Amino acid sequence: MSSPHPYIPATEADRARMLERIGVDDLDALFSDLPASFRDPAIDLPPALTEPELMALLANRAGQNASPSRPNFLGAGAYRRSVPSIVPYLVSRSEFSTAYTPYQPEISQGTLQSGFEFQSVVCELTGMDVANLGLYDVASATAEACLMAARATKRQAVCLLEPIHPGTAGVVKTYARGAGLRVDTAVSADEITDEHACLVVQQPDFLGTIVDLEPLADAAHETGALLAAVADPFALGMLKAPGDAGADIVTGEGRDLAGAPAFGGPSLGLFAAGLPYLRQMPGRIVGRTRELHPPDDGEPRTGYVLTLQAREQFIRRERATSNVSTAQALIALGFTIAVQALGPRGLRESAELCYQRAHDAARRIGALPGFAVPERGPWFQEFLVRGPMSAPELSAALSERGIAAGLDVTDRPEPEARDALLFCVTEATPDAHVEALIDALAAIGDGA
Amino acid sequence: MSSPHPYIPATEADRARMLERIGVDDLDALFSDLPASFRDPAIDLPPALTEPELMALLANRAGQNASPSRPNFLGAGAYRRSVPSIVPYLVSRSEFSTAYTPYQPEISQGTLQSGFEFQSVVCELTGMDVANLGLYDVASATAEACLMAARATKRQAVCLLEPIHPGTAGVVKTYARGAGLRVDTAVSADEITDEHACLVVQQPDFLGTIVDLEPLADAAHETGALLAAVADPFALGMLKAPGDAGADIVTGEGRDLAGAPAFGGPSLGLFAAGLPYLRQMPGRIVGRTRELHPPDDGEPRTGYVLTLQAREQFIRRERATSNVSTAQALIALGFTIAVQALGPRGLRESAELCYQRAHDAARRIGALPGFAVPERGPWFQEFLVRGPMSAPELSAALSERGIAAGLDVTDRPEPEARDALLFCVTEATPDAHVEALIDALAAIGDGA
Amino acid sequence: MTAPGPGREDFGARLSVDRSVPGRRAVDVPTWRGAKTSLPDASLLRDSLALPEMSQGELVRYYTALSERNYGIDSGTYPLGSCTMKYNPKVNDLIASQPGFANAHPQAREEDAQGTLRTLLELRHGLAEVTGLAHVSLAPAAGAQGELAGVLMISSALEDRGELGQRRRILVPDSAHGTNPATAAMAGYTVTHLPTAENGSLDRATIEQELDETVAAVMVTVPNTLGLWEQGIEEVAGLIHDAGAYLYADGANLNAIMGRVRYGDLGFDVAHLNLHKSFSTPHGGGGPGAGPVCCTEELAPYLPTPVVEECDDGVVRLAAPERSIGRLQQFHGNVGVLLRAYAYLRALGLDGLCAVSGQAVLNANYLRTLLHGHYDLPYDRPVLHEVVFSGSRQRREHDVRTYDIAKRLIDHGFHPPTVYFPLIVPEALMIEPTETEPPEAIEALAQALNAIAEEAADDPDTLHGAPWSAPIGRLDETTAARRPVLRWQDVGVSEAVSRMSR
Amino acid sequence: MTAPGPGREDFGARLSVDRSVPGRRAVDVPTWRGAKTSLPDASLLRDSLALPEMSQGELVRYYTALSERNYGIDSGTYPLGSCTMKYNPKVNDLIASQPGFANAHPQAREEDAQGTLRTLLELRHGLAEVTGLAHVSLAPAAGAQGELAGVLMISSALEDRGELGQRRRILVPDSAHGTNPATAAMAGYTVTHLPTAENGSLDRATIEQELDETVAAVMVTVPNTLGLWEQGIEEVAGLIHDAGAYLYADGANLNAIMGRVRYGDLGFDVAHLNLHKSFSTPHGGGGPGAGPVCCTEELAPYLPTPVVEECDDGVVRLAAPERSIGRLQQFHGNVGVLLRAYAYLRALGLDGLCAVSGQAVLNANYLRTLLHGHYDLPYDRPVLHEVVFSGSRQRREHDVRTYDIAKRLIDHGFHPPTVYFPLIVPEALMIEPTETEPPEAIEALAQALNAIAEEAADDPDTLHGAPWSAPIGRLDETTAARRPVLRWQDVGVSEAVSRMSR
Ligand SMILES: Cc1ncc(COP(=O)(O)O)c(C=O)c1O
Ligand SMILES: Cc1ncc(COP(=O)(O)O)c(C=O)c1O
Repeated sequence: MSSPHPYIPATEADRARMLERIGVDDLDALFSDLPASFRDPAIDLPPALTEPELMALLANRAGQNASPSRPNFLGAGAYRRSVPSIVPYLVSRSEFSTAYTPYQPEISQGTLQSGFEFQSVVCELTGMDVANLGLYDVASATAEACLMAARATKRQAVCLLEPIHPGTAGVVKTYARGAGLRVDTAVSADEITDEHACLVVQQPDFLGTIVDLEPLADAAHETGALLAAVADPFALGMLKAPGDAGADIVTGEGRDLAGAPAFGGPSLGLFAAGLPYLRQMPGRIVGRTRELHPPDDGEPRTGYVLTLQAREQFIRRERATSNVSTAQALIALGFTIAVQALGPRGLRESAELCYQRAHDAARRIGALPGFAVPERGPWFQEFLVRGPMSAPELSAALSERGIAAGLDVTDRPEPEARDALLFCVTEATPDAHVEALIDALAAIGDGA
Repeated sequence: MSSPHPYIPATEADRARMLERIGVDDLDALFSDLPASFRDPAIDLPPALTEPELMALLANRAGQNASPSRPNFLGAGAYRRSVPSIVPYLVSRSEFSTAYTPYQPEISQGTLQSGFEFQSVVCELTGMDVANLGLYDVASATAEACLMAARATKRQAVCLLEPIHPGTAGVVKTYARGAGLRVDTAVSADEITDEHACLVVQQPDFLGTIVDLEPLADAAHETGALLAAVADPFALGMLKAPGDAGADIVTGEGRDLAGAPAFGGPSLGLFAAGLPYLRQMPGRIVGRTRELHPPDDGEPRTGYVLTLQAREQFIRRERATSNVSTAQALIALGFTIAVQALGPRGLRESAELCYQRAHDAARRIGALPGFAVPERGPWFQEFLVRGPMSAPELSAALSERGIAAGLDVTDRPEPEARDALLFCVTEATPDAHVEALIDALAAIGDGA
Repeated sequence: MTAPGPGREDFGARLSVDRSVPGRRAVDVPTWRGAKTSLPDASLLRDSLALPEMSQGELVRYYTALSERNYGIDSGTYPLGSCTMKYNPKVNDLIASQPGFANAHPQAREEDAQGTLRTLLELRHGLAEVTGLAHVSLAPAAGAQGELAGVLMISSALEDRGELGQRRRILVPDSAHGTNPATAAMAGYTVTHLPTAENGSLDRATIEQELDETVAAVMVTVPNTLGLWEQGIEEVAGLIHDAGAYLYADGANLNAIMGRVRYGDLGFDVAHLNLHKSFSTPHGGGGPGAGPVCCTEELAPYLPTPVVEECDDGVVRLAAPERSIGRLQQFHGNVGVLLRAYAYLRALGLDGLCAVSGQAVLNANYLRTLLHGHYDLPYDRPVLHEVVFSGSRQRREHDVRTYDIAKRLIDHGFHPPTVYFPLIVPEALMIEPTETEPPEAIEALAQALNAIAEEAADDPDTLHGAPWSAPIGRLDETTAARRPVLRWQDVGVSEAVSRMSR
Repeated sequence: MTAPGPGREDFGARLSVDRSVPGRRAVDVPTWRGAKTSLPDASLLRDSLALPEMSQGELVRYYTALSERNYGIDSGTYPLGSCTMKYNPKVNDLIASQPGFANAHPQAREEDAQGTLRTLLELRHGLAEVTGLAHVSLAPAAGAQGELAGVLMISSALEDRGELGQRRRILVPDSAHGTNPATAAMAGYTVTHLPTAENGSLDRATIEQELDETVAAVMVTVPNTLGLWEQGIEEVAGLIHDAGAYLYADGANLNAIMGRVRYGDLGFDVAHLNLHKSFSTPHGGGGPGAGPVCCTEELAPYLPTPVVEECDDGVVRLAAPERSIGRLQQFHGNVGVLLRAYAYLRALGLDGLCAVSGQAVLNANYLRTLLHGHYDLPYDRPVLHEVVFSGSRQRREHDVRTYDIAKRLIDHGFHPPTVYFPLIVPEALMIEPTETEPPEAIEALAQALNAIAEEAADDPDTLHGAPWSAPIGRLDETTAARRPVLRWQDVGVSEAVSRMSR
């Protein structure tokens, strides 16, 4: 390219002037340290696209996914939410989106003060004392919770209570392996022993059931283990705060309140804990402070800084509480704005609306001949559906009718999950989609 | 509603406190001047929607339009352009979008300095001395051009050269009626007389042909009339600036470079003229100036203000040069950024790409058996297509195949337009759409 | 945020062209790889184009920095009287920018644009309900164009009555917005100014005196620009009709009375609305707006083209009324703005509209009460959506003009109110808080204005030089007009811009 | 723009909860009109939720004002070394936010997500080409997670070789980023620090000495955090492999060498990239990022799940490698970031990537030249993407710390560079201009830094108190850590928030 790329300002003339000032003949001279024999390898990349070509290509690609307006009853860790309209606008302001981690607080108060709001919101939702600025996603946050529990209790095993999201369990296992922890799974709190650093419980659980955390907390605490709750922050709009039920650590997934699922990410791992664990926590934390040098005639003003950094990798290196550096700050901002836009009443009303709509759909499906909705206790937004055919067949039949069925959970050990699909209906599932589902199921039932 | 609407902060308690401070018993007391017999009429409006309901309703509505990805060959005043990606982001920054007309320059330098950039860009593209901040759309701008020409020449008629966009001609007539001007139309410059204040010429003309403006300017000037060119600013990326060809006033439509057609609006009327007409111009104008009170140790800094306001309605009232107040400032901002993003080379290259793509498509269509592309001279992006059936039939046949044909122009007086559709292909028409059109026309030709 | 450099940066002196470097570019254009058509004759082509050349990042920074030198409704209270600067819901922007709406072509077959057209139809119905005027054209691009439409419709009606030649006058109150007389003049009429009475309403006696067979129409702003109800307007309507003239409502202040009283019921024949004010669509730094015109059955045949109508086949179409005054726009109006207005109407419903007008009026009166005594109040009555104070006392006693007061308010973090309008109030300070300001913001504004009133007495020079904390100091408007510099070239920068030659 | 009030507003003291008024709300929730299901037992439900209550406009203003208290890449030069803050093309955001991409459900059948999956597949191929490491998992959410993946993959390979029990050490240069040793520790290894030699590269002798059968891997950052090439790394690779250990590349600085040399060719076994740096995706104030891990054939079976693969039927699927270390994310990684990175790759192509690395290196050397002599330069050689100066002289001679220099740079309108890293350079000033800064910006930055060097001598107190012109003055970080205030409740505001009761 003779003229520079739109992303690169310097022109040929600029470059000549700069090289002269540096005192080298050409650009190559600056790369002379690179081993000659490995220089300029053959690299096979498609040619550069101009912006209109790029947009056309990727509009086309986006169109190769199933239409976003297609009825979709998948949940199982990613939920369609009514994200307040102000969220995308505010989050996209480039002062937020194109900033780095706020190392220079004086010109990063936007990120930092929002971060303090985030921590506060997370503490309030979870009922915990302290929260960090967020981790990658719920699964890695839960893995970090296990590592923290192990550090705090000096124990070498953790116990996961089923049903728990397999993705969460999977990440816990990955991280545990490095840390040399054993990962046990249990179907009842009785199985927890004094080898376990923590009992990990998902709320609502992987099959949608609302869990009574108090007895589990008691059981964990009796053995000297911590209770780590993996809670859906949206459901916490109506469910008891895990902290109030005795949890010592709470993790959760914040992505869905902040925006679209985007095939699963960017996500947002929430991480909150009781005060005793503050200095054991992974991740960044914002603290409130004041100006050092107010003018003679003024009071010091309030500001925010990253704090308690002695836990972190860039200071503590191999003795850090975690290796995490870049996390998911922008998603945390969206989460904060969404929660604050809904406010206390809106969050409660949304959660109840979600509950009502899901139960109404489940009731109607359960009433269809040939269909059953096996219950495992009170539940929130996800329910099991067993039809007149095998789960994969039912899923395929719906897919043929342009409907994405709930997740196939037949291979789960829970008896209710046998031959079942896990459907999800939220406050944001369009009414027309529910109607289409019921019509389709009725038709499938008739045909079977 | 007991709780306030999200757009209205004051709560019931706030209201009570405010009413008490004002010293009235209730809100009604503040409306007591309104005639009682007409108070609180029955008004039939659908009930309020919450934000998720509103978004669902209007997503549904948007889906009731033809799909935006459908091949579309309509032009005739609204053209699909490759709008640079940075435009929508920058324009949507609410410091720009939610500001008022910049009455207070000290806190409106963003709008004002951008406005100065806009005027400069318009002058450069059109080859004129001065430009205003924009009018409603090309048609009303052209109408204002006629009124200005009448004021400047003290003549009572204007002459429109065909083929001109019927929408433009229509608006000229509407405005002319109020001003008591006669509107003549002509097919040749010979028809202009010394009764005419101006000759109005569209460039390229309504049927897509590139016009040689110089002889027209000469003809107009010989009778003492002005030449008003209605030019497509995008085509001016390659075409001679009308000012360089002798035009005294140039108008144009800026919408398409700034964003999507949006069913025709918001639009952006460009308006530029020679220096002699500056104080006759309609609309707002930004001027550059300096600070009045620099600090003792500083130079006065440069700033921008609305200027030459003595022309305007809010000062001059019935003697103003126009009644225009609110215009299309935000679209002008988008236009400015788009033009500056393309820059001199990008604008030229885009115009030539548009030209090449349109000509290539026309050539391929003209080569299809049964089809002809009657030419009227050099042309830019629009061409006439005559097929093996009547124009409405051809249009309907394409529509059945999911293609929006060019505009039906059979009723035009120009012989080349007889039985023809006016197709448009631009730099932004997807290749796949052109292929689909050619396939469809070939199939239609085979069937005929 | 732009961290300011040490010293005073002269940001305004560095335009795009001053930042331009030949050869840079912000976007690339695809290369045409097909068969090449030769270009038209060189005499038809341009051989130079002097535009700035910047990389993409530089251009984004420049306009980001410019945006930060602007104050929008999201920046704080923006109490411009008459302008109705209220919060602009973001959801409306999201809605209007959906590809289905945004990409609709104005020449599309109506069947291909039913989503847009049905929405416009429902907006039309909604506006008819709110104004009590059953017939509506959404075509006008702003208030002033709505006025022109209304006045031209009256011309057409008079023409059909054979009275156009004789009725050449339009009566306009002296408190009217400048667009009213300017519109009347553009439509070919002579303007007669009507004085405002002591109570802030029209002076009935003058109207009666002026009303004769030479009068085509009376244009009245309701509520008026003093923020006051036009007392007895319903009776004046009768007088006007008796005299064979039409009554025009400038509905730019509809926000004060939405849901509570209607122009049609009061006897108005035609009205325009300012959707970019009453209906909260963003003003964009000077547009786009939308100024629908609403009228009675009698005037309906004259409405501007197009009018949105549902046909018997259930398809919504664009129609040209029988004796339409014609087009006002090449296409169908500022549709993107109309979609936003529709979204606003649906978000509120009737209860919401009443809540809007109620709170707008409550807020204006609250502000009136809080400022009372600190500034002169020429019309000392409860107001509707706005209140007009006068800085006369400050002018007289401390040589502080309203201009100074406005500039000083900037230092307090507020956008100033409208000043020197309406013209009938000397040193006018026209303040409209709107319903979207919380009481705390109104209190803070009042506190700032009252503090400034004190400062006017104690330290007038601080006001004379204000603002002190804005991105730029008070500007020399006189020289700007006297020696106009209106584009890059005038600054002598054109040579700095590279010229692209063929 | 926020016009500042007179006096110093304590904006930070007014959090959402301080702005909250009981009863206000920013969005409404639809009412459920269907049959009601009774709620679960009260013991399962919460009875209070103390969150702020604000109207929509107030909330928008609050976060708009907060954004204006931030500095992003669109605000100006952001020369944080190691962080690679370059212009983030807006087109990438537009692309990733298309509904077809944004609404794809992570549990969707693969057939329903081919648009996303094919794009990820092509990104995977592109990264393999650029790194010379043919196997890639896009799962890691950021650089540090990419590191963890890489080290765990090495563990698995060692396990399969039966050597995991014996190889318990990882060697990490003392110039490494903190995530490197932290990752090694998280993966259960002991960290041995390798000293940097005089020339800024690894000290070969120490490596040879440390390399034995207890070493699992050596983690090397290439180019390193001094902005220098690791001289002889290709030979070191041989030594490491001979010792039975693996060579890990921290590829966070890939931007210096993209298109010019490849980790795989040099002998690296595994590398992670920081797409949010090298590939220009926005950093978001601390994420999201994406840290793909790339490896040789030998390590491919251990890649984290999922890996994107094209199957024989032409469908692109998510696969679990044979002996995968398992999952790192509940789903498939930060897909939205990956889409942006893909768009960037396609916008540039190979020529573009070379232009990026070339200009990045030229810019860093230009800056090095312009600052030369004003600050100490411990490793005085041509650099690659960044240059590390030292403020030691200023510290010694004028008692001015690098901290002070950084803060003072804010007053000059720039974001400060990275400071006190790498740890081996005392008073480090680590500056990375990136290729998207125009030469003029680099000159202005150099001028500011050189002016500050003079100020350090003439007027050190101005530096000690800086910044003076930022939205807030220098903050008390010590007290923040000593007496942590980490949420509203700690400020004593919880009672100001209304509690919602059932
Ligand atoms: C009372 C009044 N009438 C008419 C107008 C003109 O409206 P527009 O600016 O939309 O043309 C305005 C606003 O400018 C106004 O306040
Ligand atoms: C050299 C180097 N390695 C690793 C990392 C860690 O990357 P991340 O912040 O994405 O986890 C960084 C950046 O923080 C870095 O600069």
